[in-house]
Amino acid sequence: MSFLQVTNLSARIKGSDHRLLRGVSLTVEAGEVRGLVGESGAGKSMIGKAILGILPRAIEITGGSILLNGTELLTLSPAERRRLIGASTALIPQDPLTALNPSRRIGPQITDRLVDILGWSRSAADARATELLDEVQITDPTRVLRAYPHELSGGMRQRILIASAFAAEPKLIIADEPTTALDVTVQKQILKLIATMQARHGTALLFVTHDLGVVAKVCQKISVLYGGLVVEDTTAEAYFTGPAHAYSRALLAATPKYTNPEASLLPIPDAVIAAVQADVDAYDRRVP
Amino acid sequence: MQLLRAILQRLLTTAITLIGVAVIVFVVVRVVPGNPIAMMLPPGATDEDIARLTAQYGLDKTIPEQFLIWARGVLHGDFGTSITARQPVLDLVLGRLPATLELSLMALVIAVILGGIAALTGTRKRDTLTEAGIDITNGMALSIPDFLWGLLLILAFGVLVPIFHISGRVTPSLELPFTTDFYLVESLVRLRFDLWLDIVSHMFLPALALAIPLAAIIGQLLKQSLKETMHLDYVTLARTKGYGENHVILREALPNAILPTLTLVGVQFTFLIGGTVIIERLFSYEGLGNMAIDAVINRDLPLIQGIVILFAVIFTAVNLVVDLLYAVLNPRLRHG
Amino acid sequence: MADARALVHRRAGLRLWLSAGWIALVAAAALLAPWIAPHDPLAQDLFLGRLPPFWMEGTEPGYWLGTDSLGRDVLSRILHGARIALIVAVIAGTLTCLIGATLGLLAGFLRGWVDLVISRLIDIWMAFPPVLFSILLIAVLGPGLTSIIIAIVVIDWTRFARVVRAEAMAQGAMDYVASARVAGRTRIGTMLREILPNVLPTIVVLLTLEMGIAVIVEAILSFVNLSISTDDPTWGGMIAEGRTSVHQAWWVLVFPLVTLFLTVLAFSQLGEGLKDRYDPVLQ
Amino acid sequence: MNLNRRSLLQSSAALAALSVTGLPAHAAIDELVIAYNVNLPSWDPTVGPSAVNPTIQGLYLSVFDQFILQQPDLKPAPGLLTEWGWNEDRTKVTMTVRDGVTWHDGSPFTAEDVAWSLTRAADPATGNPINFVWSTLANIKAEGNTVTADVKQFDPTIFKWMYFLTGYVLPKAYFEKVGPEGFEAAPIGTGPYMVEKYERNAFVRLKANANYWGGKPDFDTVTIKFVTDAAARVAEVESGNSHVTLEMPYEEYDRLKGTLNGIAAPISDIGMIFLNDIEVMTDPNVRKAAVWAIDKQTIIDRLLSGYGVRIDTLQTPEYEAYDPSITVPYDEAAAIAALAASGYGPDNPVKFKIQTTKGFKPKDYEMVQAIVGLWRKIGIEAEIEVYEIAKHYELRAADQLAPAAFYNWGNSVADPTTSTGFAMFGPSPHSVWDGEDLINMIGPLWGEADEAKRIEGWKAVDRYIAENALVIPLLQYVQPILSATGVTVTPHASGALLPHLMKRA
Repeated sequence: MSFLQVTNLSARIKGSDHRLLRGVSLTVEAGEVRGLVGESGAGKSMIGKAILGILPRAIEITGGSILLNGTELLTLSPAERRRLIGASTALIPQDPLTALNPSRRIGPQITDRLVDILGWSRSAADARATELLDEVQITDPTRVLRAYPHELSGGMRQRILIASAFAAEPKLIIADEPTTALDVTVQKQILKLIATMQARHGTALLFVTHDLGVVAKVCQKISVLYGGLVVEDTTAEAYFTGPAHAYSRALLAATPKYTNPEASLLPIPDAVIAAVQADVDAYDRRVP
Repeated sequence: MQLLRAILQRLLTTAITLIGVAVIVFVVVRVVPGNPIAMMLPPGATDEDIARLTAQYGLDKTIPEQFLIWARGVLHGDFGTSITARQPVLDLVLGRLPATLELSLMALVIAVILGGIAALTGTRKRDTLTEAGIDITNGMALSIPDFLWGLLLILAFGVLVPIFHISGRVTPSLELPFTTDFYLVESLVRLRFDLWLDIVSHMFLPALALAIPLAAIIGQLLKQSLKETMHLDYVTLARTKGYGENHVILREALPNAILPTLTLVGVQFTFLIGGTVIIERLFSYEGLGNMAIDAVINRDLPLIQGIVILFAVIFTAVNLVVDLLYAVLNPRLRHG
Repeated sequence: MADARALVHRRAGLRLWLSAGWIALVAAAALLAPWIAPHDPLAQDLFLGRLPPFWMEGTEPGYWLGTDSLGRDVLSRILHGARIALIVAVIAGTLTCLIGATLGLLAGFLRGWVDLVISRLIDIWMAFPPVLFSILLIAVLGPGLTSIIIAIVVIDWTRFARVVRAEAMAQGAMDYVASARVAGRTRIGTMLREILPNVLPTIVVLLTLEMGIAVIVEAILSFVNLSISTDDPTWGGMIAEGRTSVHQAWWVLVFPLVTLFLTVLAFSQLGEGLKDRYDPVLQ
Repeated sequence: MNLNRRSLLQSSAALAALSVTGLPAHAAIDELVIAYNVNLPSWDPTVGPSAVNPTIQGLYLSVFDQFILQQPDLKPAPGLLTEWGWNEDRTKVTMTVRDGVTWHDGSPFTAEDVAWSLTRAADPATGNPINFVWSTLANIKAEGNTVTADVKQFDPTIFKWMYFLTGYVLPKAYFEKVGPEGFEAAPIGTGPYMVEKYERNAFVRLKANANYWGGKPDFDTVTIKFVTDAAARVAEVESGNSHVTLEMPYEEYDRLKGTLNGIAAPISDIGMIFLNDIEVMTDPNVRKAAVWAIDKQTIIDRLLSGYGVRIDTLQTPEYEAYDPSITVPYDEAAAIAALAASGYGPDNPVKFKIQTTKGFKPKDYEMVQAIVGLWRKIGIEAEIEVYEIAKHYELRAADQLAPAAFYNWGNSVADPTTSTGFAMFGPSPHSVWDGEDLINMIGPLWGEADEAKRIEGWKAVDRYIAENALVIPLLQYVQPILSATGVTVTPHASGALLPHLMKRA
């Protein structure tokens, strides 16, 4: 039984028939990293938000199920669901510049979950925080813990957010495009950091990104998304040697390779777009 | 060093403001028709009586001359003598100041509480009927001027359901062991809760009348700022940590939503203090405002001047406090 | 995500239509008052004093909302009062807006000593207790419609100046302004063509709010017995007069009070509605 | 059991924390609370603007005694002076001083105090506004219990001023010891009440003067709260916060006089319209039409709920020179005819401005609106201009009042000089009408020694004024007083509300 099991998850904008997720199914095994790729607007981060229960108010889930370690999240009461998510999952947000509360010091923003939700003692939580900051290679953790977010660089803040995510040893972490907002030089380090920590802590990781280069390096499994529809669910090697779906191939071709940067980028041909759009329409006809 | 320069610069601007106010009110008050001398003319007075009295009050000199005399006096702490009360203006005005300050601060506390509750509930129940209800009440509170609220409160709690006092500041028959004029504060300091209760029951209705418009403004501004903050990432992150909606609003959103509303509330608070002129008159509350109306009716020029300048000092002080609060509360500036 | 904002627009729409509707009603009353008013607002008949509204007994036909202590028809006075209320609201509001916004724009955009002088002027004006200052001003100018308008303008222009100055400063710092300057535009040209359009929505919102405030100030001044001197009926004046006999003839106070309240509410909600619809932040 | 609504609601009030001690609800009121309508600016009754303000004389009369006592019907009676009078040829005055009287601080009251008070009032430097009267006396001396003075310039009303504005006796020793500021902070007099505590703009607490020469007043402690707003005053008595209040709208008086005690007695204060001999007012037809067109009784009945006495001259029935035979008819037809004689009418109305205060006297503005309404029917277009009382005094002193100006005129000594005299005598800064004929009629009366001849003279002046419509007297005001059932109030015709005239019911 995989740690996270999403089956047939559908969602739309309240009071309209504009569908955002079309029967999405995917699994993440304990200790495994699954990449969730697709162009922006494909609905990939929507899935992460649905799992964590932080969908915007105007969007409603119309069907499907989300099993976290065997518990069905969608039928839990909001309070129970909140506690479960808080205790056993974590989010690595996209933009470190806005994901930290500007009027609170860094320390409490790491330890608050441990003390308030998990009932740790203050001293244990503080010790844990310092330990984590070392792990994310932050020098002088005591100063950083007392500092305010605006005093730190984007890279530093993302390291802190990663530390905060791993603080409670969650079983599942959802990384929502964690490197997109960072400049290129820092992206590689952060990517490496996430990978090493994931391996060391054995946390299941759902990695949402539109950058296939990232996926290649970190993920074992990949789901490709278009218009809220999972068009391909395969392993990393299978994907990079010869993906089954035309859209996945086009996507791969459109991504610059580190190996030969001069290769010209091939835009996704219209025919492929039409084909994948046909799959979406087929789904809509099939499912009322 | 930079902080010192800022303070000096601030003092300079405040000085200019106060001088400006003094000059303007000095001229306006002298240009106003109905000079005090005519007020004092007895039935049989003759022209030299008029001349003698005018000279006695120094009103025969030109306005610039009078201003210089007055300004020189101010430098020695003498703001002139009140014509009607025949006492130094400074003592009269400082004697009444604590009453107005206490009333204004009590009104501010009520406004912050009411406005805060309205904003937090409005945010918690946003996009529902409750929020629409709160918007309408805020709109209503703003559309009725504070003196009409005063009238309604007198009718409601003074006559129909007489549970609050409707005039004065304290029950005259009580023995007040106070040394300062800050009754409310001193009654607490002396742990005299019986007196404190009596004073509060006198001040509650006028303070409420003053507070309602400000509460509506706080309610609207804070709700607006809170709702904008609720969309930010760190609030969403807090939800993933397992915190409930109320905790998220109070711990994550509120501290950051207060800042933008602070400056506007500061300005509105000065309007509230200005409003005491009518509310104190309505409730016969012996503060600066009440005395101001008598001063204008009787054309007590030195007293009017003293009162307006003291109001100006209060306003500049309030703006100063608001700016300091803004710097202290805003982490970015704190280490600036 | 577009629909979430649609929800906001629909509710704002309702608020917009209701307030605009009421203001249109008041404007119509103001324009057509002489023709639709059942009686001459000034006509007195001491023997018809304090007639109750039509649904209560002891009233006379034709006096729908009853009469005041001088036997004047309350409904006609409210209709004619609408005229003065709108005059005060529109003229005082616009004048305050023009003066305040211009000074604010100049200060915010030109900066330098212009900003210094105007900011000091704003500080000085903000330091006056508004009600006390207007009482003094009315005493100098003598009661009357023009002095009320002058008093409102003299006191409230700082509200516009402060907001527009801040907005102009913020806009001024934006790149599009720098590019316009690079394109050889004169400073004033830049200000008018670049800054003004962006500051306009805030000005419009403030203008509607200011109109509401102007009506309230007139009510406050009539409470202090300083409002219009002549017989012309104003809502504030009617409220002040009705206050003394509230137990005997509550309608003399209540009807103008409700009209005043609805009109001011309409102006403030119109301002909010416009802000929701045009305010860039919520867009 | 005088269990008023207040205490009933207090016990059941949900907000126990904010419940109000308020007023003890048991029957006897041992501490009287009065809601007064004006603030008391200063305690010295002989100097400054408050000395000539009639509305606060009531406060002074509770603490200080006047030279001569004025009874509630305005008639004089022995006060600190038991006898007073001129000598044969009116060149000297002698006054005998009451003995056995003490000041509030226990020191004895002597003739020296009377002499000192008169000398101080006569000295221009003191700033006594009625100096022009007191300065007619010179070298004032006290011997034993009599005080004598030379009459520099005969003034028939000198003794009347001794129970009118600034006619108060102050403590010589105490005043010189503590000086004006000291006196202001802790005033003492010989009056029925002593000042225990004074809080500016708020209240004054009075303690009964046990050895007052006129007998100890009924209530031991009296608190006078300054409540300037009429609606608030009504709410005070209605809610039981205060026991007595005055000057509330007549409609409220009618409403509450059932449940509370109500007294509405005429006082020495009249409402009138000054006529300035400028513009159209020089035409007698216009003046007469204006006077005849005013239905004074209907205005009183409809606007003031009938509380007011119609008057046709500046004298009221209580005044000495009152002549009931001088009447002015309400005759709309005659008014129209008079206007027609000067070529005016509803289609060609005569136009002039009328000034009035608003809210200074009860329904002042509404009365002028009603009069303007009546005038509009016969062809007078009067434009109303509201001004403040301060501006009225200034315009009147500079003789720049509009052709018509509403004003009230207090005169609690009931003497014709202080009503028709100062109001109509051209040279006086208080009059507006400058007709030579009137000046010549009034001139000799100032110094007229023969009292009967003087009164007849003033009656002739009043008749002349009425016939030529030189002023428009309207009404004598009636002062409404409301008091709790436990208190009976004896009103004073001067309009002063005096705690020592209040008895337990």
